[in-house]
Amino acid sequence: MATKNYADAMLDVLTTFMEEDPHFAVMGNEVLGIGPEAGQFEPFQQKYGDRIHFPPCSEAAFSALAAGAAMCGQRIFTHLGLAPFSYPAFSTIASEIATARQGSGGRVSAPVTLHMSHGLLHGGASQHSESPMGIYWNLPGIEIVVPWGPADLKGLLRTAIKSDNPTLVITHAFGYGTEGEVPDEDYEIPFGEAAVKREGGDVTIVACSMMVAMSLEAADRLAGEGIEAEVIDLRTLVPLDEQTILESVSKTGHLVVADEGRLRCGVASEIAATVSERAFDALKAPPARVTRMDAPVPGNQTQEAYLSPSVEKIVAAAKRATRHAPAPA
Amino acid sequence: MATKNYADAMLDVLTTFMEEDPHFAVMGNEVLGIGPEAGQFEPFQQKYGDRIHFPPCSEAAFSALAAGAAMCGQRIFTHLGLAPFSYPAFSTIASEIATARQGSGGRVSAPVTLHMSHGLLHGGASQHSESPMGIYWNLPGIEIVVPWGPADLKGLLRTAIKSDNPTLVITHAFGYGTEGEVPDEDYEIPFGEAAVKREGGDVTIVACSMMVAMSLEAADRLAGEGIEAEVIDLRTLVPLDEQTILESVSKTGHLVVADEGRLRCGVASEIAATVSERAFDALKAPPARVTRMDAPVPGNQTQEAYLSPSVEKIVAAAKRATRHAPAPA
Amino acid sequence: MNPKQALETMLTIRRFEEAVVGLFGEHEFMTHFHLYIGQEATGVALMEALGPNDKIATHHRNHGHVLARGADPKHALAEILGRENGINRGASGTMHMADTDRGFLATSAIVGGSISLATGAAFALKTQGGDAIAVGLFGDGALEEGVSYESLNFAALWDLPIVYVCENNSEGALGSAGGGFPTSVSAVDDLTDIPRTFGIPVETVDGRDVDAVLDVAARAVEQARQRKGPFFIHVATARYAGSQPLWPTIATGETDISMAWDDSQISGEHERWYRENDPVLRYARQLLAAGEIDQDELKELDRRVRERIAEARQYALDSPRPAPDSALDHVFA
Amino acid sequence: MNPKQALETMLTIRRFEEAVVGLFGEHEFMTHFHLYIGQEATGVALMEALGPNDKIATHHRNHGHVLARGADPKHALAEILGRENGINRGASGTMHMADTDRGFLATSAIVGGSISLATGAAFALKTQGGDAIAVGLFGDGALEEGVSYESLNFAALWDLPIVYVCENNSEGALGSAGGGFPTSVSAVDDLTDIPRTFGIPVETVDGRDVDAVLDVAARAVEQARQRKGPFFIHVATARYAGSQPLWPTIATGETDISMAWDDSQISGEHERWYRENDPVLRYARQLLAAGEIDQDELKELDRRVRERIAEARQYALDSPRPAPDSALDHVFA
Ligand SMILES: Cc1ncc(C[n+]2csc(CCOP(=O)(O)OP(=O)(O)O)c2C)c(N)n1
Ligand SMILES: Cc1ncc(C[n+]2csc(CCOP(=O)(O)OP(=O)(O)O)c2C)c(N)n1
Ligand SMILES: [Mg+2]
Ligand SMILES: [Mg+2]
Repeated sequence: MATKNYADAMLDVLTTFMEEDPHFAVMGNEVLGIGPEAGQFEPFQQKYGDRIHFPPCSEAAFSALAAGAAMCGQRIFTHLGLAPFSYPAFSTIASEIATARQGSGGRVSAPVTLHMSHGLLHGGASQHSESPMGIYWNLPGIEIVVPWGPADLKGLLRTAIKSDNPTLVITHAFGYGTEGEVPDEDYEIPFGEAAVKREGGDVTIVACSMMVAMSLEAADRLAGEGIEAEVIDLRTLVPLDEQTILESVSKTGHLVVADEGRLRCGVASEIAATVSERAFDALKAPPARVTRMDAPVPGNQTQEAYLSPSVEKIVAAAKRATRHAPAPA
Repeated sequence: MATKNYADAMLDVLTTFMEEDPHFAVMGNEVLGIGPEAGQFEPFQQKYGDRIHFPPCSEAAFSALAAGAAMCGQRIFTHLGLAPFSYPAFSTIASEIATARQGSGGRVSAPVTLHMSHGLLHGGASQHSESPMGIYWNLPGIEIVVPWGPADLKGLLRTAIKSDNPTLVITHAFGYGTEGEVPDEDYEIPFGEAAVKREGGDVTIVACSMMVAMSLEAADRLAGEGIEAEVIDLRTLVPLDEQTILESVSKTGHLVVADEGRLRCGVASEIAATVSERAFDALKAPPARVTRMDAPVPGNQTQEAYLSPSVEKIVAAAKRATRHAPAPA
Repeated sequence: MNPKQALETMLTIRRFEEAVVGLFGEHEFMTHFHLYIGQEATGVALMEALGPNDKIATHHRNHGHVLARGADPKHALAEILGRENGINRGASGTMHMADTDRGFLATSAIVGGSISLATGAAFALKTQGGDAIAVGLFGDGALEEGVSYESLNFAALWDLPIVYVCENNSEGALGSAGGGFPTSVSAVDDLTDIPRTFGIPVETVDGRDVDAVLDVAARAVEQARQRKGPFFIHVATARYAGSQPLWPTIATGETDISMAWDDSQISGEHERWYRENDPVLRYARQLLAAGEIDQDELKELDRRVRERIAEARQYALDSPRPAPDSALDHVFA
Repeated sequence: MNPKQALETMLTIRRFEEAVVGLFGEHEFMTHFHLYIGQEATGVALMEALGPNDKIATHHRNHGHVLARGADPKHALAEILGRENGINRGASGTMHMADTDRGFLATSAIVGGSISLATGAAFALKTQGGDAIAVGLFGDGALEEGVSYESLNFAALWDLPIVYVCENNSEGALGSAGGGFPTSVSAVDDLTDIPRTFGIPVETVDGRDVDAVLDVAARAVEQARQRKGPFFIHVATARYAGSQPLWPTIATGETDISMAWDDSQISGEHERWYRENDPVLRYARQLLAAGEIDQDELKELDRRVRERIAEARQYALDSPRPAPDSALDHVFA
């Protein structure tokens, strides 16, 4: 075990594949973002430069290039940059990558790993601040990984690259520097297994990516007020671990979903709908969604903060839920 | 009043704008689809040919072209073709059109009208069969119109083109030929007003586009079994008429949402989540989602039928909902 | 290339497409579809130039490519009818036939899809070593999609072993403005200027001429095999009259092979087609003139092809449909 | 063009950018940003060539464009600091400044955004009659996005009244592979081949030379005004050292205007920049040599500009932030 950040964890995984697979390649620009961690890429580049490719600013084509290569059995870790830069590639992702296997009766597969960074960027404005999980989750055929913490990232990323399915790995743009204890050896975390990051009996808080950290902080505050929150980190949206969520809600009877994406048709809506459908009788209060508000994000920190989900908003939602007085039967 | 199909209704509206506004233009290929109604375009083209533009197969650029023109005050009805052909334009729609106004402090606006056809096409396969409402609803800044019936289409389309906001009009690819009584004069149907297409006290069925027709048929069958369904046609997703939905559910206590889009993060999930959040105490049973199953659609009618929402599935869901025995308190 | 065999494959494609239109007319399938009629020479010559390990990505007009590469017409027809024993278990239908056993990578009906995916295949084949190459087949319309320019840039930048084959069938097309099937709308007068801009060698060839296509294809493939970078073949064909409208027809009637030696009934609206543009009749005449084949052999060859397609048709119609719930079988591995 | 005024605007842009870097260093704003240093001659000359009704779409490197078009530095700085009385009420920040009063259509930070939106503006201006034209400002990197090729095709096909201005600042850039800010990665050796392929007239001009840029811009604008179709200006500039890394710096130090007449302190790593590439010093030297301005006037001009920027800086810092809930004010009309 050593203390590592996301960037270390990613490089651990990429290095192993470079060593394991002589054809493994990395494609993308600013793979480790544009923050202080960007510098960590250099030694890796020095060592494996011939299999690290810096594409032109052509997301539609280089995601298709990665997909076509994957169809020929080559594994390419492909970094699209910030989530909005994946939108020029949307047709490639939605119409080619997601549909290749099913559309060919299982004969074609495009097991590409696409990585992108999401999240609100302290004034970065709408064209740099997307959290597109809801949009991509509406496209079956792609596994979606939304990790939090370098240890989970390391295990999930390895599973993603090894997967025979196309995989979207969406990490937070501000996550690269996040540190944690990370095992030195290689390991895989299976998809479809949510992690209960904190146990509690009063309310279930479901989150992914950076909202996991906010939810844990909210849980601490709630504990101070005598409310024990159970915090579930989804880790992967596709496949979704419904069981862990439903079991927790049947225990707590209350659900709060925290997501950095937008409200309408977002992750929070999906979890709230699924729980309402599948654990209706267990719910003692309305499910609560704490998300980014439905507006394009202005390039302004004051306004951005107003639109953003926050620890305070999660705490307030959890309190409202646990205090809900059911209508007299 | 006269009996008209979608194509007639669209041409009524486009003709009025051609006459009202000397700069109004229509851009797109196969504006009336590739079915028998395509022929109805010809006289319109004859008359207004100089303002009807057939773009190259460049969706990203021609949607941006329409947006840039709209920013200069020109109204252009822009037909993107089938919904999957809007995906190459996704960056234009998500990062330029949806964000223009908010990102400029209200100084820029791109009131373009984008039209696309959605739906399952009897074996048309995934690359031609998208129902992308959920994906676009996650992009605030765009009004979304999902009409059913030529009379509604006529009134909503006029409102859309007149709107000072970007508007996405998503009609069913098989809808062009659908007939109904349509007033001859011009009229506008305000956005954000759902229509109760059938009244009933036992269960609320919320739907849009072609699922409205299926829901009405389902309601008839349910009536035969003594279940009175109220059918709500959303008409617009953005703005959403929450009030009409919530009022109906507080009356019926049961909700079924029927949507041709996919389950995860789709329209049905959003409606189910909203109702669970806002009308929790009124719900006597779990909300039920009847949607396209989460798989890319194979180019095969047998498999497609299996994946598709249907009258039978709506009926079954409504029965399950109304028969739900609440857990003993 | 065995000329008789090439002619037989071309005629097989032709009769196959005639059968497809018939089956559509009989409502055996309901989706939009696209005919390879008029372009048979390209598919046959190109596949002749390829090796067994080469990878191919093609597009919505793929029937001829799949057959020219050796797929059995009965599996292709079964696929179009959505049957269990079709090339893709009935899941791809007419627009997405991807015969992976024959090196088909993927078949995309999204304009710009095949050119971009093929570029990725070339990237993998270069990385993996060996001498296999990638082929991207697409229409002139694909050069309107931005992703195609992006893809050419990659191929040129990274010296990818790929042969781009642009089948330009715009000559005589109506296009959307004309109420017909969409066709190229480009300000670039000579489409070969596009690959040239990226420094990719390019040649235009007459798509009605089997030998001409084979000649350029062989050189293009060789260059890619030798890892000397990409090559772009611009194939010019006259558009088949039956592919002018939004929905295909057999506008020129079922092909009458006797037109190859008997001039007498060639007349009317489509006279030019029969005389100059029909690649099958052209090649048949050429082989007759060269004494490579005689009338009786030609009739016999035609009979054999008709019989094969008739059997394929019956096979397809008799084939079972997939189980409905197999719709979920291949969403994930 | 009034040379002194042009020089003053160029220097205003320079001092503005120096102030921006300072404010970032003081954590007055936290987002990624982009400097126009080294490209001042282009913005100033281009805006000189435009009329009041012309429409402009620009991109992430927009500060100089907005200032050259006449925006008040204090409103621009207030915008970058996210203040209520900024050009866009503090909502656009550094990357999206859209001064609609001065004809700015939209400012997109998505590579390929401005070129495609500007093409639409040209479409509208043509339809609406009159003689206003559209201008699309973008970097060399935009020619890697497919949408740019698609847009050029539209402009050529429909003879749109637009001037494309590609500011190529790749010379001396590190690029992503070099660990620096991304730069052009294209197989097209001469980027002017791209518009040429679509039949769009194009010229390359030295972006350090105000007069040269003005000359070509005036002709390009005139052609578009006369409705003779689009024009493409390829502006070549040396990349400013401070724009090589991922985050901008004032690598060459705060501009010392005395370098325009006093050689003695010009030396070291950036000697070439001071002598040849800095458009501001170049133009100052040119005006001095031509006797258009003398040292004292130049010092006075510099003092005036410093003072104006200092005031703008204070104005921005003193300006109120928008109300948090104004975040929802402009989602819809
Ligand atoms: C992205 C996208 N836009 C539009 C379409 C609709 N479409 C289907 S075929 C076609 C024309 C293609 O022309 P070309 O590429 O020359 O192929 P051809 O049919 O002429 O062989 C178009 C526009 C599509 N399939 N994909
Ligand atoms: C679609 C998209 N992909 C990637 C990026 C990230 N990005 C920001 S600036 C830039 C380089 C742009 O270079 P250029 O267009 O030449 O402008 P310059 O900064 O050199 O003036 C890139 C790739 C982006 N903004 N948009
Ligand atoms: Mg074509
Ligand atoms: Mg540049």
